[in-house]
Amino acid sequence: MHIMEGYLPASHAIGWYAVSAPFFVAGALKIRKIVAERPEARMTLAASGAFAFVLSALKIPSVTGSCSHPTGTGLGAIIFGPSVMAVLGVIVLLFQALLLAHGGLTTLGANAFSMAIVGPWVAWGIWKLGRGVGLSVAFSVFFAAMLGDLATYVTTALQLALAYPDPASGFIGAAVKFGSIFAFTQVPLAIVEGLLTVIVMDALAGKVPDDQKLRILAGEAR
Amino acid sequence: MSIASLDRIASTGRWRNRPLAEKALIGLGFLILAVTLPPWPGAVFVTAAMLAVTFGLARVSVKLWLAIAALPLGFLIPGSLVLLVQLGPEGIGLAPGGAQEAALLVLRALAATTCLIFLATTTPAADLVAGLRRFGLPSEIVEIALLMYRFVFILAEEATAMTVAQRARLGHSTRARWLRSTGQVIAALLPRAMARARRLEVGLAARGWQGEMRVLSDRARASWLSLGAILAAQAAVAILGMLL
Amino acid sequence: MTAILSAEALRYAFPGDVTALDGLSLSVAAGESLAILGPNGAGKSTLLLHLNGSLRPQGGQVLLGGAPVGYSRKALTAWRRRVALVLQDADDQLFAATVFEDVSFGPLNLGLSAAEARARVEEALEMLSISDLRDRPTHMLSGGQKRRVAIAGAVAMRPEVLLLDEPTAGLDEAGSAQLIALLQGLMARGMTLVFSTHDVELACALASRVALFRAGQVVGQGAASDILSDRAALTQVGLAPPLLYDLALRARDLGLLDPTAALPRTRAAFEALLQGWAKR
Amino acid sequence: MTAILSAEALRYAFPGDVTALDGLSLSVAAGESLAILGPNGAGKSTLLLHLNGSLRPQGGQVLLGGAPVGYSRKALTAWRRRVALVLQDADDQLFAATVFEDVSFGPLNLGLSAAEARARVEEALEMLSISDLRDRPTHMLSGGQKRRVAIAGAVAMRPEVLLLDEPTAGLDEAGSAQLIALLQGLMARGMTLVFSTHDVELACALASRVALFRAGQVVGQGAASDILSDRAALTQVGLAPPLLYDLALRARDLGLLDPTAALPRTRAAFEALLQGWAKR
Repeated sequence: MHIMEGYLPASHAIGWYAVSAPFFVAGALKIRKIVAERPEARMTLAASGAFAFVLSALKIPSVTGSCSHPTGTGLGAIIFGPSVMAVLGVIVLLFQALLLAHGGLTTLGANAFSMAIVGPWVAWGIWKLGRGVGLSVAFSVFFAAMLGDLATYVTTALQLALAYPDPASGFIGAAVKFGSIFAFTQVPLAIVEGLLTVIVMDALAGKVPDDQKLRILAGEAR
Repeated sequence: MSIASLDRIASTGRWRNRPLAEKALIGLGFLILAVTLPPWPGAVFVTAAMLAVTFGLARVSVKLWLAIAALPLGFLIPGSLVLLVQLGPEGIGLAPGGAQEAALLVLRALAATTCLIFLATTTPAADLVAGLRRFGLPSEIVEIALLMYRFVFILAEEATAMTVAQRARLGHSTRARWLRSTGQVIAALLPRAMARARRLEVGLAARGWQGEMRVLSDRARASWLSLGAILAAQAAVAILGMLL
Repeated sequence: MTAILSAEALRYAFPGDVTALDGLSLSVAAGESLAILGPNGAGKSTLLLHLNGSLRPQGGQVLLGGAPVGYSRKALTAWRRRVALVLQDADDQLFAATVFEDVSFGPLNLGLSAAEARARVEEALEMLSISDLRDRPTHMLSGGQKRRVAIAGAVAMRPEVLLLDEPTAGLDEAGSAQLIALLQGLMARGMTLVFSTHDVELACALASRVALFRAGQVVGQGAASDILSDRAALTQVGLAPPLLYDLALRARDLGLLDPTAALPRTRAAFEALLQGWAKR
Repeated sequence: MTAILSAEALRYAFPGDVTALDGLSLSVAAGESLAILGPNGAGKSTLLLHLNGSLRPQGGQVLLGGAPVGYSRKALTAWRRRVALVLQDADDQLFAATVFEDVSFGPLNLGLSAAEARARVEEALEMLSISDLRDRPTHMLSGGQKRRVAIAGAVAMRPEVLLLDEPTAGLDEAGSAQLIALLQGLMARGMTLVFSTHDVELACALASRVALFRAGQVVGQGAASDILSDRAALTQVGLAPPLLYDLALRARDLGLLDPTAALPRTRAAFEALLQGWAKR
């Protein structure tokens, strides 16, 4: 769930930019290093980001009949790792704002924190944890994607609650209010995203390995 | 709105070739005013100014504008209504002053949204991202973002074609089938994205690519006069917004 | 002649006001093979996407079996059961790991039992002469093979109408010839074909009727032999008659060919004419 | 005749033992237009990728101006300055936001000054007749326009040799004709062309010399008029002579055409023959 343009007061917008910035800078430094060693990593990273963008634009017919979309957070974090995802995620959010009017520029810092930082790190952590304790790939992927997704929504709700505390019950009450609108309704979607990510990872496992790349390169053998 | 729609509007619009600095200053300058001025009446002035520029000068179609605005409005309606209620010890009740707070929020968010849509409908995202170079963003990141922009349209087209093909074979007729089919599209898309990346690598290497992606720009330059005029207008809005 | 599928005054524009269909009307008769012929960008693919409900017209309507179609999920399912679509790029429509699995996608979505679906798949593989590829991974096929697998995937749903976007694009001579023969085989079994192309030679080889497209409108239609030998009509869409027709028309002008004689459609037919001229 | 670029006994297999080049040798002479003609999967694209160093042979070598090439970054840069490659899918080569910016990429990579690069870009846009597209976003171009922009990007580097993979694939008749005319214009300015195709008509229209490919080997080569009228040679790679040649050969067999007369390469030339026969 992207926070729309102008929804957050200026102080919060700036604050979230400040919170997200170190993650972005760390990811950017890492990418600079990768690109310095392998200039062609530019293409791979860009294609990965474009993939994440297109993924987020696929519509999910949700239970209530309205449409939502997968965040791709979990999938991206599992495949590309969370630090790179911080940068790719921010670029994706920027394009979502500019190409779809989804999210915004003043709220980019806040959205980046929930979607490009918290979500990927949670998903990646659960994925590592699941594999570590001997959970199967499918279950690890499922929980990573689902909980990464939920973490994103909960973070968004908390960010909103922080900006607009309830007059009577303060931050806690507001968190419940925003949570019930923007996070709890997303539980089925998070489950769907978990299932979807399992299907994707499963199908990917059967896809062409890297050694086929030249075959694709040559065009003719395509 | 499909991914390519807004970009097409920006790329074919009347303001396509106006200097980037002018459009960025208008959009971002008013955006800053929208979130910093007191919403009443500041945000109202910003909204009025932005709509005048968007429709009057840049001649963006009102119908398209409304279609684009539908998405943020879908967020704004529940996002502002929630301020009307409060959760107290005695349960849910009307929040005192909630109506006023919600109204101010709506004014501010609407003003900011008009700025965003102005930028999105007059300036291709690639131009804005390329402009970020001047703000000190490392060139590698800008290059990745620009390449991503290229790939986005290619991959979106492929994803659309795949979805059309699956629908034609009834792959989306139930929710379970939808889930399986969508998973297959995503899984098919990733290796194709990577293959594209590698082919582009070959294609650019053939053009003497050394690791840096420099191009000549042939864009119009903003005049100090027009930038000054924009700043003056924004200062006037700021003063009015604070005084009234 | 009853129209099995028809478009009435269809209008469609892409965002940014790019008109793709501009009040276009066209009927497809059961059992015919209709070529939608025109230059790139004339709206051919956009029409095909309307004919199976992948795009919804902004004006006008599509009729299926004489009745206006609906766009509810249920109506679309019933529609696509009868009208199948094969896209230009086969890579966009093969998803499963093997050929057999891929072709079974449609039949299984029809809700058929495994046994029935299997029978449909076998039949479709047979009809497209790819039974020997059944266990091959889809990504290891050649371009022509992929195209045939994609068509098999549509045929396995036993549609009444098969829509094909540029069916021979990218294929070499042998691949095209084989595909044309297979599509003629489908026609012989009663399948109605509608295909888009910018290639007059393909239209000549496969179509019984031709509709000429330009800028989102039909600017001429009729029996393939009439349209494809109509220089003026073809010229207005930026095309020329198939080479054999063109030469035969010229020969007719020069009095070498009887004005009532049929125009040669194959190299062999033209060679027969040459023999005639040699004997004079 | 000095070879500007040549391949000697090249071997290349893709992972999974798919042999693409099987001891292939071929020379390109300065100023010629060489068609690499063969069915899909014959190794045509793979050869082109070797001729500018995008792939490194597993056996044999490539010679540039008579000297074996190196594969260091420096050697590759020098090589690609002289030999440019245009891929089949223009989307694999275009990356910048506008046409002008994209075409400037190659010249800047050559280390030219901004002013010089600008002059090169203007020249290339002019040569490909796309000066009017200079400010257009690359992703909004039609297929034919993208192809011309990709070629302009290569031409702007002023290479000696231009390698083109299936230059007219996917283009309609008008688009192909335009591109062929533009490529002929480049030849007239002294550019050496090497292009792959499975289309005998394209080879007939554009090539001065033809090399026939099958299964990673050259199975025949010679002047275009000789090879393209050699039924036996073409048949062994699964092709037939261009239609006009085919009919003219048949006419020659029948005694309608003098055995020493040149075969007709255009419709107009064949029509002249028809006129002759009508007068008999």
